[in-house]
Amino acid sequence: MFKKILIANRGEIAVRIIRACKELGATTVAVYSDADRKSLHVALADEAYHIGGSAPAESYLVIDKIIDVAKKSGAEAIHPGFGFLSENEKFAKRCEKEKIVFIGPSAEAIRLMGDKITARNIAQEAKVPLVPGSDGAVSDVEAPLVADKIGYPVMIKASAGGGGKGMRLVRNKEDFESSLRMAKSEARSSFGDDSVFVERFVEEPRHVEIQIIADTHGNTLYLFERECSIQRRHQKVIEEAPSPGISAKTRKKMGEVAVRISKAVNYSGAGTVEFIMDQKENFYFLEMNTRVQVEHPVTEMITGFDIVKWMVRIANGEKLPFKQKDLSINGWAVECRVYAEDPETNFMPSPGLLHYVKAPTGPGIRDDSSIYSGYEVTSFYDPMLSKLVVWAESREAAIDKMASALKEYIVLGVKTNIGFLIRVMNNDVFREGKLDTGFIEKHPELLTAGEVDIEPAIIAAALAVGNAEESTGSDKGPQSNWKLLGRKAGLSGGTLI
Amino acid sequence: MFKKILIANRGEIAVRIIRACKELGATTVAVYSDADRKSLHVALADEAYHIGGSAPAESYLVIDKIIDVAKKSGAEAIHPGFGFLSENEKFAKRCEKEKIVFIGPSAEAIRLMGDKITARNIAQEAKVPLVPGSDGAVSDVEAPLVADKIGYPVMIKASAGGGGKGMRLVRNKEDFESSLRMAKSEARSSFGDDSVFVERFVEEPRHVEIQIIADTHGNTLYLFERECSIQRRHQKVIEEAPSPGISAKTRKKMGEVAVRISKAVNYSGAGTVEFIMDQKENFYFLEMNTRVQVEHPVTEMITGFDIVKWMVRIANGEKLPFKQKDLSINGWAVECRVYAEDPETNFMPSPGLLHYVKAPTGPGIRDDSSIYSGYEVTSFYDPMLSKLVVWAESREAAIDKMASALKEYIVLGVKTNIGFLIRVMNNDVFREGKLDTGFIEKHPELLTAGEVDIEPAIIAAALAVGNAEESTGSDKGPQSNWKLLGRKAGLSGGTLI
Amino acid sequence: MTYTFKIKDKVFSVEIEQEKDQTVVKINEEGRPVEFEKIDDYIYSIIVDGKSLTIGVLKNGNNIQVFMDGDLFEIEAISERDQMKSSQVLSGVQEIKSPMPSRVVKILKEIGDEVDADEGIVVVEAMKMESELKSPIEGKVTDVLVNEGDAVEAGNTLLIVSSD
Amino acid sequence: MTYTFKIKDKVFSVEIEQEKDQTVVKINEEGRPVEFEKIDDYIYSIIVDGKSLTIGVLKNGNNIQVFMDGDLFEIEAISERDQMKSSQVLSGVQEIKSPMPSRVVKILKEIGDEVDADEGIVVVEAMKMESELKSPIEGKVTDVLVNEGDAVEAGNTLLIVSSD
Repeated sequence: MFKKILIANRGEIAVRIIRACKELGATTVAVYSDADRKSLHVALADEAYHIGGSAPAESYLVIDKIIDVAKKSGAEAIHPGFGFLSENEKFAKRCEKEKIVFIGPSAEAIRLMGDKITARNIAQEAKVPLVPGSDGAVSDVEAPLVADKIGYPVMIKASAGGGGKGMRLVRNKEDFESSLRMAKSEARSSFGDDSVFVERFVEEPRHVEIQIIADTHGNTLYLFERECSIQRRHQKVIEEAPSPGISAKTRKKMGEVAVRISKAVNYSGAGTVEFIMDQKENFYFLEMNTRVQVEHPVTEMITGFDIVKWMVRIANGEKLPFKQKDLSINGWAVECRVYAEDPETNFMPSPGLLHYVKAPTGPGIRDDSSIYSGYEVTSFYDPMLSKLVVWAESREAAIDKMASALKEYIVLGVKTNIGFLIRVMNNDVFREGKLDTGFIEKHPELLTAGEVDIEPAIIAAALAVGNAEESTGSDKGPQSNWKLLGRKAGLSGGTLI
Repeated sequence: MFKKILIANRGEIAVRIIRACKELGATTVAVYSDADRKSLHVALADEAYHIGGSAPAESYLVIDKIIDVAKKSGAEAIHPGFGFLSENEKFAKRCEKEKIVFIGPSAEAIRLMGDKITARNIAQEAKVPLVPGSDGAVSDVEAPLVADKIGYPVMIKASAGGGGKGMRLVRNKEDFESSLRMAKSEARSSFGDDSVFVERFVEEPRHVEIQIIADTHGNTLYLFERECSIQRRHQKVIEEAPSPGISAKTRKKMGEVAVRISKAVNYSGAGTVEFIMDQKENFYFLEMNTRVQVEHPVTEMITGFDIVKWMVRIANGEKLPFKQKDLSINGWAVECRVYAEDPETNFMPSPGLLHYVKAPTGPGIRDDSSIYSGYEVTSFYDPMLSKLVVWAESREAAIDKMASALKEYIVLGVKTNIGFLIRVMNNDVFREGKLDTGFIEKHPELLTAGEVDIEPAIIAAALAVGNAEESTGSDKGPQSNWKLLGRKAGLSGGTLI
Repeated sequence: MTYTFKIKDKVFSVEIEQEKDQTVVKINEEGRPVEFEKIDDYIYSIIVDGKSLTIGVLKNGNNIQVFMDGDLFEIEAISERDQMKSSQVLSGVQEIKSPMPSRVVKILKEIGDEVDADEGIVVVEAMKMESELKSPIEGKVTDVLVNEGDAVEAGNTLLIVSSD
Repeated sequence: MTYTFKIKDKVFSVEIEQEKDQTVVKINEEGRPVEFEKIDDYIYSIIVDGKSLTIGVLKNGNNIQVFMDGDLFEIEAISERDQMKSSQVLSGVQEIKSPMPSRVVKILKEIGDEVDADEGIVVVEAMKMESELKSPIEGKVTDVLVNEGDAVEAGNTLLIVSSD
């Protein structure tokens, strides 16, 4: 095993990787930006080095700085996590040059899958079904013509994109131009490349993906599928494994297709092949993510397979100790991404100081997070606070457990989507497994608390206001009565202190 | 399913049961003593009722008060947890009389197994091997004679005992009298009954127990064994499942013996048959605990079977949906009990205010606890703070994970056994699975931190003292330099605020 | 002591009294006994008629954020003076402020443009996501205080809309 | 500012200085640059020569409890005056105090009995467990202040042992 591993990331995924590396006996090296000095990944790593300003372009995206720390600390390998440099071909190449092991696939595999057009061609050669669309990037002039040809609704997607950035759904011709502009602008600011392509939009589509794990000895396995259809702003919010609506036959077919694409690029490590699926289980290749996925925990929970540890082991040359036939699905897992965002205002990010945090614990509950009471959510990074994951013997039991666990989650100081997530868990359509990526749009009633008993909130507010007046003692007049009450209440069980 | 369930317990087990009941769709009712108003079980339950003074005899042990709350709240069933009224025959009978379902075995099964002598006779009839000893309770005069007959070392045990209370190991004749006195005194104060019996002490014994689950339709299954040999003060501290040193043959034999005893008393619900085992896998019946066990989580983790939920379902008349042959062991689970106690002074309890608590989270980690920053550990109850449980694919991986997780645990305000637990995890003898109940006594070096690098602690202390002087500003002389430093440090990354 | 709280558009009058041995909270004149305990600086455990609730409260001046069962309720504590003012309807001059540190991506309206209530008027980007800010009222844009590409702080006024 | 800390029997002199742009902590004259951040009221994140440590500190007067990697270290901050006193060895009159609220189960020694250092002199029960309290010094029991069965508070003196 590597003696020392650098984790070129931040937040919960850095924490996740640090834990895995420590359990494998490796010394862990964290890097951090100005904004992240008090982040949990710095506190948990064995070593930590400052690498620059808060903006990712000044720290986590600067290849030279990461390599410098690796050399200075003597790290033998780098785990890039997701985002940042994880799918950066240049970074993988640089590691190779510096004789530092990049924990991920080859630079070549990253390059091939990183460009959507190339990936599409590889898929085509591997006889994987594809959604009809433009053959590669299109100019501003061509784009609306392609859209006309394949027929509305269409999707505009950034060639260099991922994670919903630089992506726009256009339902009718009039909106095409403004959507194209927005998509290109986002693509430019997110990836420094504003080329986009256009393809048919599948109605009531589901997002289903296959987890791949491949060693460097020719073994490529699929760890079954994840259902990721519950999305907002084209980003996943709730994921589960297995998928509630796919047959064993489709599962096998998708798995085999995913293995085929992976083998076509000589893939090694953990990867995800994403598909769009219609309500009749027809599926089309979307893209391959050549890194660990945010939602990898649900796969871990139903297989007992530690994806992150195996990424490290595979990079270290170890061989997978089992074959496809040894793998099976055990129970059901659901993940909810808890975000600092406001569902009532189109999930607008809500940065700020987390005055109080209490996460649920107990049987079947896994909280992958990097927050704590006193942590500040800045606007420099993704506003994800936690990945709450549960496992139970059935989908129904897992959803019941998730609803209970979410009700235990307390986050004070920013707006969060916790209430929204609870309402999704209790929604009949969701419970029946009738999922598509338009689910949230179709259920605007889930965005707000609706008709709840507000009285306890009012009581708590009154007690808090009374308490604050009591402790500051700023007003000696009308509060005297309250102070007396406080003392009396103290005697009878309630207390104001 | 029951609409409403009362949980007649406190602390982490009450929290564990509340979570299970909520997930089953039942409304939960908590009861609490004066000392427990701010306890987590009160906060998490849907309803909560005060039942009296902090001493258990004034609240959790008062049958009338529990029954009153059940009637007042309309609870259809009561889960007693462990300790308190969980193995109280009268309470089970009273529930029956009041037409409230007692979530546990029949009053008769409790009675039969509750008396050690009767339990021994039942075991004897069921052809279960027993440790040689006195045939029932013995007088102060008889006791030393019995000890002489069976040969030293001997154990003195309270007839009404359990959990190590009223139990004394005597290695030689001279110590017998004083040990008898201590055992009887503890038995009297713990159980209100000072009768004791004497039996042979098995050298280098291991404590291995079998988890039983039985429905009311004649199905009695064993959920394999737990290894609970790591004990201090005759109480378990570290448990694991499966046991590192038993063959499949012994496992099957113990399981079948445990099922036989259970069937002999028409057992239903969850129960545990405890055995003492020598280093050659010879095992002898110790006792049967007719309730959920503290260490039940390790069994849940290796079987995926939710013991607490099934206790409720069985009490509700549901049938176990599988047979013995459907059950198998998956991976390895370890539990560490985190206590507020001082390993350096023979694990003396250390009550107090928990100024700060941070529990580990992440893949394979389950923290069954009821503590939080600001919680006060009182001297009224057991000083257990948390049951930290981990699961991994192998024993080695589970121990590595536990060691890592324990290092993340922060508890400030009381003395804890966390450092001790970390040292056990890193101990070669423990890692090799060479366990016996004398492990802790044999390894006194694990009780103290030993030779560690103390410098970071000194640095932190200096920073904290400087910071406190800074914020109070009580001394304007020598601190001015420090204040200046504080501001400078703030500019250069470090801050004193 | 009596408090007046406003949640969304509803106004509640709340009174806390000590009657015999119990605390009674009256909401809009209707009283119920409340047993309460402060668990933490921000967390209250409240038992009303047997029902147990754990509620987080964050107070910032007159703004009180209450966290209950996953939802955050914004409550405004109204002094008697404020109550007089609050009869005023949402109109007049509205400042469109940046809700967080962000970058101005696109200004959708110019000075003099008419806007509807809830119509988007400026697009900002923060945390890698674009968000459209909407006008709270129908009116006319009377001032644009930023340029596209500007970095702005939370609370910075971006545009001004007037209903007059 | 210089501090003197005592851990078990070892004494450390600690100095914190600002050199150029970094904080330097000198322990017994040996300095190392320290980068630190207060994470919480009680938690410090410290980076020394790349090594990252998260340490809990609870200060109560001169007693400082430091929590590091699962272990609690009790540190005594010594003022100059205290340092003079501390040369005194453990002897003289020792009060045997109850470490927690408990019940006196058995008093093992009477007034006038000789005791060895580390010999048990009283058994107390708390949290359902019996604990034997030992004499810290060799000497004679000069006073017994409780009876068997008494309930005592933390800090109550139970017996007095004198080495004179």
